[in-house]
Amino acid sequence: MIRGTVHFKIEICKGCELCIVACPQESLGLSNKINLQGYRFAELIKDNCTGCINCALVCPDAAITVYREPKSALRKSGKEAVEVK
Amino acid sequence: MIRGTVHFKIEICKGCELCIVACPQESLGLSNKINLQGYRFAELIKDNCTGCINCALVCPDAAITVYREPKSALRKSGKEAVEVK
Amino acid sequence: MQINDSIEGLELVYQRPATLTDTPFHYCPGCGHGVAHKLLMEVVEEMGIQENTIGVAPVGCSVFAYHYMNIDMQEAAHGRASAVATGIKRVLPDKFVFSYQGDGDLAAIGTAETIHTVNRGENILIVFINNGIYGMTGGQMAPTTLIGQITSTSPYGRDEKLIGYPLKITDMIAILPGAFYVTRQSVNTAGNVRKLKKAFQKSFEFQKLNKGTCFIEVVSNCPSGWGMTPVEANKWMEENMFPYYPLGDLKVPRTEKEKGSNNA
Amino acid sequence: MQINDSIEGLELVYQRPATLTDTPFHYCPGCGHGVAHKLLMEVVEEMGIQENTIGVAPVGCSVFAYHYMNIDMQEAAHGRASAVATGIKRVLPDKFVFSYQGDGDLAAIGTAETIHTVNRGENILIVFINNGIYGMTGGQMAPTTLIGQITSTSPYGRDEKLIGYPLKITDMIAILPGAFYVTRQSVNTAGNVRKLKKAFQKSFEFQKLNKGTCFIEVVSNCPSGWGMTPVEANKWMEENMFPYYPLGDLKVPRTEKEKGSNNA
Amino acid sequence: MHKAHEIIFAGFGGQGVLSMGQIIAYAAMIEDKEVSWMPSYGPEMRGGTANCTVIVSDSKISSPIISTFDSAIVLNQPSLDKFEKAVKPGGLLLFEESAIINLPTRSDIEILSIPANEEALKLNMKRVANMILVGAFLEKRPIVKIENILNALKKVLPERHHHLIPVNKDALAKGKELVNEEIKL
Amino acid sequence: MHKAHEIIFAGFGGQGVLSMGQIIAYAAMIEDKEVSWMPSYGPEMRGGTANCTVIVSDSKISSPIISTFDSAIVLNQPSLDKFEKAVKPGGLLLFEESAIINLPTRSDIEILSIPANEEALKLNMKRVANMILVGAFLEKRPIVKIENILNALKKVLPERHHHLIPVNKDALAKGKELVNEEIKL
Amino acid sequence: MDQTLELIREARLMKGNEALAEAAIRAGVQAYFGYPITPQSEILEYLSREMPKRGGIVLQAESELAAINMIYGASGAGARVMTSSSSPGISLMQEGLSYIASAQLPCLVVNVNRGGPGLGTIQPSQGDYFQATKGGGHGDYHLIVLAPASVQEMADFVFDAITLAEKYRNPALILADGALGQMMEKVELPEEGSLEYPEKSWATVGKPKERERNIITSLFIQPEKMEKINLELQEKYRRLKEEVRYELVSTDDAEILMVAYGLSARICQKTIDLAREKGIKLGLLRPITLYPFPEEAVASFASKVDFYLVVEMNAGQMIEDVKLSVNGSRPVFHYGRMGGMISSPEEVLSKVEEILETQSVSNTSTGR
Amino acid sequence: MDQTLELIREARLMKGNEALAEAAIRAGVQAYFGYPITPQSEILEYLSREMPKRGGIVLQAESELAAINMIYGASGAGARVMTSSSSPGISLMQEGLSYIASAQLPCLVVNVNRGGPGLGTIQPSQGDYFQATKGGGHGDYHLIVLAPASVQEMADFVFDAITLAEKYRNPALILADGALGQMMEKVELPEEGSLEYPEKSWATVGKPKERERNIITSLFIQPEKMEKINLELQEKYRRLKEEVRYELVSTDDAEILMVAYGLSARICQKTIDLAREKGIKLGLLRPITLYPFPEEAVASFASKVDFYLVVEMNAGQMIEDVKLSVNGSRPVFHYGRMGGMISSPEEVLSKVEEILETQSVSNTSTGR
Ligand SMILES: Cc1ncc(C[n+]2csc(CCOP(=O)(O)OP(=O)(O)O)c2C)c(N)n1
Ligand SMILES: Cc1ncc(C[n+]2csc(CCOP(=O)(O)OP(=O)(O)O)c2C)c(N)n1
Ligand code: SF4
Ligand code: SF4
Ligand code: SF4
Ligand code: SF4
Ligand code: SF4
Ligand code: SF4
Ligand SMILES: [Mg+2]
Ligand SMILES: [Mg+2]
Repeated sequence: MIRGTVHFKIEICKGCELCIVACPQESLGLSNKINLQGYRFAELIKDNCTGCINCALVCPDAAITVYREPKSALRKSGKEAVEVK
Repeated sequence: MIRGTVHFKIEICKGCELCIVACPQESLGLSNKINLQGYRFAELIKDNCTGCINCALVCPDAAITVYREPKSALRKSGKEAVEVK
Repeated sequence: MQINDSIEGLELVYQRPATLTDTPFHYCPGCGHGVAHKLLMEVVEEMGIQENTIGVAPVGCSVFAYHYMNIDMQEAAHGRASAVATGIKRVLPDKFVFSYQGDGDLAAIGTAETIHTVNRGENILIVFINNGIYGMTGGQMAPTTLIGQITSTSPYGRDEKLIGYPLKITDMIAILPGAFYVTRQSVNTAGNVRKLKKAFQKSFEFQKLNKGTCFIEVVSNCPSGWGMTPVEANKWMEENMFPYYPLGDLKVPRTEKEKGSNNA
Repeated sequence: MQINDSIEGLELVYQRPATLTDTPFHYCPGCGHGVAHKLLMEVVEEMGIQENTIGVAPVGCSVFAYHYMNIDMQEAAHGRASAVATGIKRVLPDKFVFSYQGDGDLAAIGTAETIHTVNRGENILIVFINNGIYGMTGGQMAPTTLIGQITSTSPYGRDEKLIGYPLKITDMIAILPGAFYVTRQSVNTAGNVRKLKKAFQKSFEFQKLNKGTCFIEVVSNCPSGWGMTPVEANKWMEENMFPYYPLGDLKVPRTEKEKGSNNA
Repeated sequence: MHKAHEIIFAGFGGQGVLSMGQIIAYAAMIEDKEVSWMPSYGPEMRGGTANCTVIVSDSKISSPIISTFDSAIVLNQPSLDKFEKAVKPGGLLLFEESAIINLPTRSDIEILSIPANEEALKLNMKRVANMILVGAFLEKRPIVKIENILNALKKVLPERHHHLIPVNKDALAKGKELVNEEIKL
Repeated sequence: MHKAHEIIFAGFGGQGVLSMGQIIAYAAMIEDKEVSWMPSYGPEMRGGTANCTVIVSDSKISSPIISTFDSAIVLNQPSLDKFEKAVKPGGLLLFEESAIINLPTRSDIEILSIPANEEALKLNMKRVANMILVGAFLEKRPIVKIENILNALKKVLPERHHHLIPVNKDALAKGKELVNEEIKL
Repeated sequence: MDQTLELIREARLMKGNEALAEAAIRAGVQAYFGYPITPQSEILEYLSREMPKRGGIVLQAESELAAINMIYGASGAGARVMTSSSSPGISLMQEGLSYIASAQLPCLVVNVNRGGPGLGTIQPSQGDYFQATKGGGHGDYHLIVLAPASVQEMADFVFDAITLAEKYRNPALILADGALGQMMEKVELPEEGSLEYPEKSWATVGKPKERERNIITSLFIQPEKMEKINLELQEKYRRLKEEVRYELVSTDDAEILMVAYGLSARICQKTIDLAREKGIKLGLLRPITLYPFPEEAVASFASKVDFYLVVEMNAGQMIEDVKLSVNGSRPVFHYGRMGGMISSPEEVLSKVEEILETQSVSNTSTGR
Repeated sequence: MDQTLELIREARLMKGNEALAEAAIRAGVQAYFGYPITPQSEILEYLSREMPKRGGIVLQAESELAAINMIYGASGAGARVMTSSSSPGISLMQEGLSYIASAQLPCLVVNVNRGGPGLGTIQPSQGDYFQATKGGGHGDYHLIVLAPASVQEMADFVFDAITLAEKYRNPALILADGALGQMMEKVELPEEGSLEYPEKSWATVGKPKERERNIITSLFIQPEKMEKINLELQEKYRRLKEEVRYELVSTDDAEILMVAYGLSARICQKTIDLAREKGIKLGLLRPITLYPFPEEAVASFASKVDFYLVVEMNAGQMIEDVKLSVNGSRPVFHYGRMGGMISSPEEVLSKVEEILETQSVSNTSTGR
């Protein structure tokens, strides 16, 4: 499996949970903490992120940055992904 | 042939000639006289009107009254015509 | 020539309807507005609904319709006739209400009102006189002006690249569920006049049954605006307007269709 | 739980586009406006047209789009975005111009402007966010509100007998010759987001080629107006909006069709 | 000649009433007079009358909108009915003969009936009937010189229509002639 | 008690801030006081804060729009950030404990932190958190009687919701209790 | 919102918008046509809930333009009708209002004024005074304009406005502001059905055989006729002066007269209290009818007060009517905040004090 | 019409509408958006013929509402733009005008005023003075308003209006009337290209990397910000006073001052001649800018004349500005015809004489 990870801009996350339901790996959950806006924000809750960017695509607040393993074998498709975003 | 005739309200006729072209009998023409509005008005120029009401239907100024022979044989269809106008 | 126009022994088969006032139309010679007025009022007379019919005519050559139609009427602001008619019909749901609008009025400035009135299925009749031009203001381009047609604001002919194609608003209307009966008729021949009259009749019958909006486009002429004689104008209309705006029903109630309407 | 979110050895594959400013969206949690904004700006970034793109956002929840989109923008009066965009495009024909309008804006008060802009084939992109409600003003019924849907002005559910059926304005738009590319997309899943983005891309490409109006309906949500959580709202949208507003292309340029678009 | 001359030209649209006024105004402008030309406008034109008023004056013109006239040139019955009473006492009323059924009745003004249509047909140019009327009018009220009408036409008509100037000249002359005939009666 | 008491209730939409204000205003009306209730309104509500101001007064109220307050009841961080400075010196700032990350810093006002959400969960009624805050507030500033809050609820809630009155009563009591605990600290 | 609904059921603590809407039903409004806009959407929302239950017609139009023309149609058909909007929406109604005024149709229009120009803000403002009183549409016409200053008056003036509109066959406008629409206050609602329906023999309800057809129009192509219509209108506006209404507060011994309407008048009431504590004898004249403007009442103070201060939530609009009334016999000053800002009683008082200072200086120097 | 076309080719005897249209091209108007309406359709028609040949943009909009918003867009994008209409169409533009004024966009709007209210007549009128000068749309804003009185000025003022609009970033309105639009007079047209295009750094033309994005908006949801915008606007209106323009006719020895603009002013000029023949010393002040109004100039005659007479083609609108200027120091009277009627010089003179009579009576009785 491809290894990936996500970073959240937690200050702008609104805890809508759309990324959570969009993640095929069920890697995401809501934090018990709240941010300055008063929202419980999203966070990675499992170590199985593949960097598929689904969560980032559906995030209405553009709060997610996604990183992925640049396996030489996967490089090409990885590039593609960047282009399609 | 059924006998009919037409009367014109010449004061409101505008001489548009639409009745003239609509008449299948070519019974109509423009007068050489003008009415108070300054228009040459339409008039019957032949004795062959059948009372088909075509001229009256297309007259934009509702200036034409049509009469027709109430032949007993034709009475029914004559009535119809009244209804359809 | 001495012509016999005596009515002795003859019977009256056609006369100006009593629902028209005696005021002569101010329309230009040969103008289709007159024919449409006359037919509408004939139907009102024959259906015996003069007392229950309220008409709305907005700005356009027919703005003075209330001088001619012997019924209660309202004059509406340019483009707003169907909103005005909506207002009337909502408070007087048992009356017959129609609007009578030009192409500039209905398809340009009044587009939103037209579409939403039909979309709501307001139970009224909309009469849409499409003469491809702004008659009243002296012959400017209308949304329905044909490609290449010269008007005072399309002096080089309507250019679809600059201003788009003639708007077939009736086709758009027809796809709205609120539209119950949509047809396109004309005024040029006795046959077409009969069909148009039939369409008026049906529309009022449907209105009585609360069926929704009836919408009748009347492809008409504007001899003055087009710079033609009436006879030339009708010919031009047949040759140029009819191909682009083909006559016939665009939407007929199912039962009607099944009955096999003899319309267009 | 200790989660490894180190990026060591990983490569950046997705980030907030630089064409968005740093200002956080004021939209409610889960609102589809955010997704649409983001995608539009991604496309502007990727196509390198930030310097040549001018956006128009009218009143509606997205009225503050100019706080977020890092391009020259104009705020328009309610309903008039496409007229404003027309004004811009006519004087700057080489720039990319888009309007970004809600359903109240585009399909109610702005109906006339919408239809005539498309009919003229204005060479712009119209983005139409259909969330079936007036979001900004607090959840009133929109022309696109579904039958039975409860809003603050349809408290007993939208009743087609009183106010008509939800208006499929995109279907009406599609029959206009001025419309070059008309599609209906959504924002609910990663797959749909990709398709929507593709639609934005194509539209700008067509605009570059002066093809006419591109019109993209985005079936979207309004968790606040609908009184649901974002997750519920997306589900409700899939179950109720999609059947009435089916996603997919309504009008694709011939060559596109022949090439066999993988869209919808 | 008066300090200012106020004229109305009235008939159907299409009879050239607006251009009659314009050409006189233009000629007066060539003569360095102050002029104003004001058309009737709007929906009353539908199937009705068109008219224009012209003021030619030696001094600045205040209101271009006037309701009484020194001269009226009338080309159809409705216009006659409407404007006969608007001619100032001692003024001139000139009308196209064939267009009028009910003749004017005033006795305090000068009335001229000009068979312009008939004469135009004779000249084989139906469209110059209005120029015959202009010729007649100017013979009666020489507020501008005929040669300046022709100069105006030269300036105003595009090159390709300059061949029409001679027939217009003839029409003007015919108008003058008709007036003098008339007077002889 | 002041002649007039001016309060702001602020938090997210959905937290019941508007109804907190309304119920107090209604109770004051029962006590024949002059009241006004004024909500924030419009698009700033989108994803942001909602608030309302209430004035309870013995005499006629002039402007319902005020910018400083005798008391502020705050249910989220943005509201705290915005309204802390608007409390009049000597005034009261009461906030929901779990909603606040950055605590208020003023020393010239009375500040109370109430764990209303936590206690509401204990009462098994998440929605009465706001009533706990009302109870706490009224304990500190008894501008209306608790019983009139209950009377107000009775009048205001439709019959079918009257079963909720007891739990609201409990919530009000809990609020009072929390204040006194707090004070004990 | 739910809670609001429940609270208002008792109809005692109500939002201004809702009190107005409920009053409209009680005043026998038969049809409402409108379009949402903050800060008055509650009117449409309230009526959407209540009208169907109570036999009235409510229709959300596709725009304000459509709404005002539906009003034209329905009023012309004899119904008691109403619409409401806020500033930009009212601007869109200007053509329609001019038509309605010209066709002499009674109707009630409510403008819950927000801060402009343009899209502006949704906060309260009095920036639409000119538009309301001078006629924002084309031609010489006037609306009857009433300015409430409390939730109670939001309800009461519906009755007054309709009565005047029908008596004079003229559109009436209630000019409120966002605060009056949004705030809740105690309100006692007028009795339902207390307002009789006048005979409307001119309405287009279908022409019976025995009468001439009725025509609703504003088109009189002959200027002679159109001038007659205008003279009729002007004559009506003269008669309307009898309907002038205003309120006086602490004017008996006032040395300075404030003139303010609506929310501004409430603020000025507080200013009076503050001023009198300092010994400044302030009074207030609150115009209730903005058109007809209480010019005589305003003028009558010229001999009693040192100067006038007009307080508005705008850049200075009603001040023109005050100046026209005072006609130079006393100085007239203005204090106003704009764009949704509301002045405080203290600010107004400072302005008074500032004028007093400069006045006393100029008094000494000019002897005025 | 054909003949008209040919006549104007020489560009010496032209209709007001056509002279204005030709002047617009010569003044470098880059885009025109408009909708037909009598009595100004010739502007659109002329530009439809000429703009394509001369590289400009002309677009017949689907309505006046669309037109004014196209103007907003195109002006925001930096172009020199123009629209025109007549009274009902101008009413439909009120929301748009308020937006344009608030967003501070320069543009030229032409109102060829016809008789109202409502559909009214198409004959000339000055019934839209209030709408033009006080702001028919919502909120505190003003248009720059110029009033031509001849075909020559119909052309000239296009240049002035555009210059002012761009200098102050404010919409400018030319307020003419149907007669000025329709009549032909001798006209000398200004040189093409003489008006420079100013730098418009604020325009939305696409954001280069090195600058912040440009935003055209009138939305400032925080009232504090909206008030700032308003203060900016008010400050601009104060500066605008420098641009006041007016014309004086026979005022040197005048004992009575008429104030009139546009066509009414021409009529008054004739009245002066008639009056002076009778020994009545009439003078005329003709405001050329209706906003800013020449209040100082008007006031300056208070010490010289016995009274003022405002002559308008309406029920009395500019009279308010005259009264506000004179501020009670002299009586101000009004004479006006309405609904498309035009007063004759003789009528105006009768009015003067009538006032003289009553004045001399009241002079004796009140000693004023
Ligand atoms: C708001 C407004 N804009 C423009 C006009 C001018 N106007 C009157 S009728 C008309 C168009 C007439 O065309 P159409 O509706 O096609 O009717 P027709 O005269 O051709 O029958 C226009 C533009 C107006 N009266 N009001
Ligand atoms: C002329 C006018 N009418 C009404 C409004 C109030 N208004 C602002 S946005 C809006 C509708 C918003 O709905 P939509 O266009 O669907 O956008 P959304 O907020 O749902 O994204 C309305 C009615 C206004 N600003 N201007
Ligand atoms: S990138 Fe894919 S796998 Fe990783 S968290 Fe997002 S959705 Fe889940
Ligand atoms: S989708 Fe975005 S805003 Fe929503 S919870 Fe996830 S990160 Fe936060
Ligand atoms: S009734 Fe028929 S036959 Fe007779 S004139 Fe008319 S069209 Fe001709
Ligand atoms: S159709 Fe009618 S108006 Fe035309 S010529 Fe015949 S009778 Fe006259
Ligand atoms: S202008 Fe055209 S539409 Fe109008 S009356 Fe004349 S012919 Fe008919
Ligand atoms: S109200 Fe609806 S559309 Fe507006 S921001 Fe909130 S969720 Fe989005
Ligand atoms: Mg037409
Ligand atoms: Mg929406």
